[in-house]
Amino acid sequence: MAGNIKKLVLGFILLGAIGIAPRFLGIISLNMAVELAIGALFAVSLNLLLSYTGLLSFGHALFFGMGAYVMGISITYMDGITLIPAILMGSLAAGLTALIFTPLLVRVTGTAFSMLTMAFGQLMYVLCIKMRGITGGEDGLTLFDMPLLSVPGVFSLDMTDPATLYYTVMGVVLISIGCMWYFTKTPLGGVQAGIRDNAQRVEYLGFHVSASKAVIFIISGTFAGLAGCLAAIFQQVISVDGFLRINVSFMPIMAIMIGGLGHFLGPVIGTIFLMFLNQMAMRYTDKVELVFGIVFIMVVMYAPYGIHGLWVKARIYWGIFRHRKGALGKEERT
Amino acid sequence: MSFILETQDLRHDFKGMKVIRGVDLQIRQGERHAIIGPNGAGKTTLFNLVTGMYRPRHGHILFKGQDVTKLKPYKRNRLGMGRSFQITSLFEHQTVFEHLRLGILSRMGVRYNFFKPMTMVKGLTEEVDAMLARVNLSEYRDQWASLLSYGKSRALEMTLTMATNPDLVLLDEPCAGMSAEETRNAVGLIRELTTGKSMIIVEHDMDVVFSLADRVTVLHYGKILACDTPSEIQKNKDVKDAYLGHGMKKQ
Amino acid sequence: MNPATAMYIIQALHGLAYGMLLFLVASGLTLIFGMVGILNMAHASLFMLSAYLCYQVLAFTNSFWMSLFLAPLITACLGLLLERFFLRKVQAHGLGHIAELLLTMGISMVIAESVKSIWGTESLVISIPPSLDGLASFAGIHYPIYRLFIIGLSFCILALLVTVLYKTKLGKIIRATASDPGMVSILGINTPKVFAGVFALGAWMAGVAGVAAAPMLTVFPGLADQVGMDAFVVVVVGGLGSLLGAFVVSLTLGELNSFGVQFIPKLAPVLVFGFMAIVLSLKPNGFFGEGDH
Amino acid sequence: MKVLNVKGYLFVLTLLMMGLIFCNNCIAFQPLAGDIETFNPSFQYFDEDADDVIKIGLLWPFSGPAAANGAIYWLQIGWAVHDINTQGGVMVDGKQKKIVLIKGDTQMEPAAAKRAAEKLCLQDNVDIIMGSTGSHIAAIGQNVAAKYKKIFVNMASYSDTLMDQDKFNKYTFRTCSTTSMLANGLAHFYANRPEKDFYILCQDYAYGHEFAENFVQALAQVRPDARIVGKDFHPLFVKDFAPYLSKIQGANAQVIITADYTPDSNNLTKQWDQLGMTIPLAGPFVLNPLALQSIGEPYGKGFVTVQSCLLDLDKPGNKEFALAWNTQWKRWKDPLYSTNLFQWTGSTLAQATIGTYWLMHVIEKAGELNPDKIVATWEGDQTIIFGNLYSMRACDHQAMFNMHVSEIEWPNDYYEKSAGPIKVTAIPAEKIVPPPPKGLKNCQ
Repeated sequence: MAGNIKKLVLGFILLGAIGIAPRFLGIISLNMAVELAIGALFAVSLNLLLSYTGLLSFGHALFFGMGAYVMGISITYMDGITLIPAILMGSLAAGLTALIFTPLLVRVTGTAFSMLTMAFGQLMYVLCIKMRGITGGEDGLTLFDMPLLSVPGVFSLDMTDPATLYYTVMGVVLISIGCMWYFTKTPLGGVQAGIRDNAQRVEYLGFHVSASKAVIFIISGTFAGLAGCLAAIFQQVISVDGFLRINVSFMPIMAIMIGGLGHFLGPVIGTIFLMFLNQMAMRYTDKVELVFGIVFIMVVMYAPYGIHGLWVKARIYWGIFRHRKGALGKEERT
Repeated sequence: MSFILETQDLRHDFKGMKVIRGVDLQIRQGERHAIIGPNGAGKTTLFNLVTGMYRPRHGHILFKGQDVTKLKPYKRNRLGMGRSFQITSLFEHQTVFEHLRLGILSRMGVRYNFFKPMTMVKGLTEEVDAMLARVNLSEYRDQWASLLSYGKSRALEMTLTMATNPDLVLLDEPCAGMSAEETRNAVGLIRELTTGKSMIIVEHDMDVVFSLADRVTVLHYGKILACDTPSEIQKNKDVKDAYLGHGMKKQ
Repeated sequence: MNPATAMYIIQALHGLAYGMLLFLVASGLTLIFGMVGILNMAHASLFMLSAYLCYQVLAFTNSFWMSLFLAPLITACLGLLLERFFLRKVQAHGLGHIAELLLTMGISMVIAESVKSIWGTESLVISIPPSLDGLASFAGIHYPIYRLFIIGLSFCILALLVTVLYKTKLGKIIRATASDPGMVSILGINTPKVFAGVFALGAWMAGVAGVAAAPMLTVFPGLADQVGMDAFVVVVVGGLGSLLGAFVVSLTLGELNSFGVQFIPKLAPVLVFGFMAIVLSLKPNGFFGEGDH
Repeated sequence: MKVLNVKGYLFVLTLLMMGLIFCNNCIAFQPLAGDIETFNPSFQYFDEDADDVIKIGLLWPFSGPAAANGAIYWLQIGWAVHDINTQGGVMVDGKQKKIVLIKGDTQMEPAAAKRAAEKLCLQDNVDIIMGSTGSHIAAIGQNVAAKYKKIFVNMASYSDTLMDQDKFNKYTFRTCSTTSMLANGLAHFYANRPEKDFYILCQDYAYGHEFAENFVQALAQVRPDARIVGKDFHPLFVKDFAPYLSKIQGANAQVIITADYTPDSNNLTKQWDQLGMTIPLAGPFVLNPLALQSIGEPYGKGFVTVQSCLLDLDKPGNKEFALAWNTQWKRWKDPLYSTNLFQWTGSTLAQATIGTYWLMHVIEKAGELNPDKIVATWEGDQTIIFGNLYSMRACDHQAMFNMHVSEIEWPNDYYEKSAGPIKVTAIPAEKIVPPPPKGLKNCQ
């Protein structure tokens, strides 16, 4: 119980910090926070598949990009549309894409799953370039005239204002991550964890593994699409390079690995770390990739469960250390 | 008499190697039925055919009078067929409690709900705890399954199978690798859990077989050699040949 | 000769040349996967590194044959070191392919940056060796000798590989280790050594491909990604770990590429990944894949 | 002692006064008048915190897979900045101010580009932003710059649509050519040539398609009897061009028109040679000494190249620049800059140098760094740099200048192991510059 209260207090402090941050941060830091939040949402949506269902997707950018492109296209070609329906269309389209692909994807696991998702992701990438009439090809779609995020007569927010964007994105991301966390606590979330550990056994307990996987896949895809929509609003340019390239799929995997596989908030930690690393590396050297490469190698070699794993290890060692100290103390006293 | 499970001329092969060569098995409602046979007789394959892991090349499987030959395992489970695994098949990163919770969820038919947290599903926690108490696993409630002793994890394996409340239970060598005492406990547990249910058990330990089973089927080279009460089987000459003669010749 | 027939023959040869080059890269990758279960993302980087080494050896000795001998040797040694000091340790973590993926990706990044620091970012000048320059003519068709050389070289290596794997005792050990390392290890064979050897062999083949490709393609820091993606597709579609699959799909991809350009150029960019998506949708483990690793 | 001091003081004062009077004329910088011999692109350091400087942010990929591209622009702009700084700087607000370059690393990724642009605008507080390779990156750059009222000078992105109704803003200028200018220039060159059967082979993405379309259109106007015997768009970064080339051989073309850039152009050239082809390549990037050197004699003789400037080496101004450049690059030892590529002073390697000189002229004319003043001064501005006339179209901020096309020859005086331009045709700007985009307010 005490642990729960501690967590609750910590959560409120964090929430408060996020709330008052714009008072202290400049536009650059604010935008960085926005980018971070979007990256974290994307990574958490992937983590739902990776850490909680044991499926490694190499093509999650597909949903990220789908969300962004559908939102962008609806804004570009539908006059007078406001942001809320556009975002909804974007995320639902991503979910729908997931639904379309699931019949093929649920049949496979392990490496085959990774490869198939990669194939679909790459296929979408080349298709998007090919359909330049709609998608603008490599130039992409520009959303410099960003519509307002508004419900007529109730409120209306200007997404080009950094602070407004910050609060909106933070709100959406926190709620979404909260939803996903909640999801892991529901019966389907339980089934999902079972599938990760032992799909066959779950099947023999009377659960339809493929259908459960499909639902999870669709949920994950929808949130990835939502992250894509937010990224598009933030960047105002939707391009294949920024949304569909294979690197876009790899980044959240890195974030999960670095944050800690198997932990719900691992990807959030990982995203923060990667961003920080990128900034530091860029400040001191042109060889950013070299730094990244070495960090990846170090992580895999010496901290296979990422930062969270290191933290757990540190706590164990700390416990042993305290225990010994306590024992020593007792010995001295006696 | 009504049969809960019936197979009709079941045949199966792996890459041309015939493993099951026409099996007609009949399991009566409420009986404890054992399947024995020398190594390579096709016991496990028959098991996997019945539970739906493989689809037979030929023949039919009737469960409660319904043809389930083409049904997926989860559907057979929902009809009331449960199975345990020879090699303990649990969830590595989950507690004992979470294991049984999954089983009970399935029994309650809560399968796709992602709106209600599990703590708020009515009666779920209570049922799990009751079940834990019944099989004396309460003290391990919040322990990871991968940290249990062998005997306890086998017990969990069987309990998990029973958590979905099946009418027919298929146990695949539940006592393999156990010490004498562990085996005694396991047999007790099986008796306790399968009261009033039908059961098929594959087992090498003849003591277990003859103390548990109402009837015994002997499988040899993918065919049924004999099917009778334990005492009759013990007297059966063909069975003796199959077990001993086979062994003699080899030596 | 009839120009249409000549076109078919020439395009088929183009497809064969590129397909065989691809096979050289992909076979090493699939061999390593089949043996050690590692999807080596740094494989293409070794290929690229070998092309750069070819340039360096050429600069010192001015002999293409010398570089064809030396560069793959260095690459193989590097592969050996990678296996011994990195991959083997990571495999012990038991995190599965995601850890190896991250590790090999890190290695490929380090190789790419090192190459940039040493040789710069511009493309290198590597010409076709004079002895292999020019066109060969037969029945009115003119075809570059160097491309024929690549086809021949690849077939030689394929023959060598098949002989070693299927005709020698060493091959028997290798195949046995791939299917059941535990059993083989009980029989008194040093399985880690076999793994390392196969890894080095795979790296050596990437090295040979790198040297062979250097005069034909452009050697620049993006070469790894350029060829790596295709090799990856080949291995995945052919079935992870299947040498036959890699061979068949390399040739298919090569021919698909050249005849695709000839007849359906508009679909050329979609062809490779479309092919991959379709095959994997129908056969998730690839053409010749066996189950899941 | 006292007397002497006063005298000395007076003397210094007089000198200073005289200096100030002359300054207005003598301090204005001249291209190549500075101490260019001390320039080395690998060793450029700037004091970002210094006062009274002109801060310029460079928005290019300086790390990641496209870092080579950033390095080339770092060199080009660094050249002009070094030249100007060693002359004392640029006269602004009555003072001579030195130029400081600050890198904004886009990593060729939109998100990183936006971050970098914002950092330049808000944290480094630059006066001007230059950029940016990749039209999607340039679009982000010019949008962010306009938001914070900074001048954005596009020196590297050719896409015609970058300055259209949707994307144009008054703080953005383009000093490089557009894709259509290159294509039109090449088409006009073929107006008076014997070849009339063309095969188009371009990259399958916006730039390649834009180039092909414009070329076909312009060719139809100036050469009605010309035929396009085939058209292929290949994916980016093709490994093997042989299938394309064999197809072209079968199509009886006389010229292959290609807008490809590296690495595609290099691969194309090499494999063109391997197949023993004789149909010449023509396009903006076919003159690449590295590729031409690797195919051996006669090093690409007969290819046709189109560039915005600097081809004509007999032209006064141009010649001095080429000479200075060519003595200089051989001194650089960094593998980034020491390859033969850098003997090529064609427009791809020096258009940003020219753009930088031009921008600094404009700033001197404006006399202050106020962006609105710079915009007003630059609109309609005309200047001559290295013997070529550049003018800025007021309504859509597109630079206008002549295109230069040449069939390259070997041997020549300039390149050792590569064909080079000898006889250069200048295509006048009015023939090739596209009309201003429709829908722009200023242009009606």
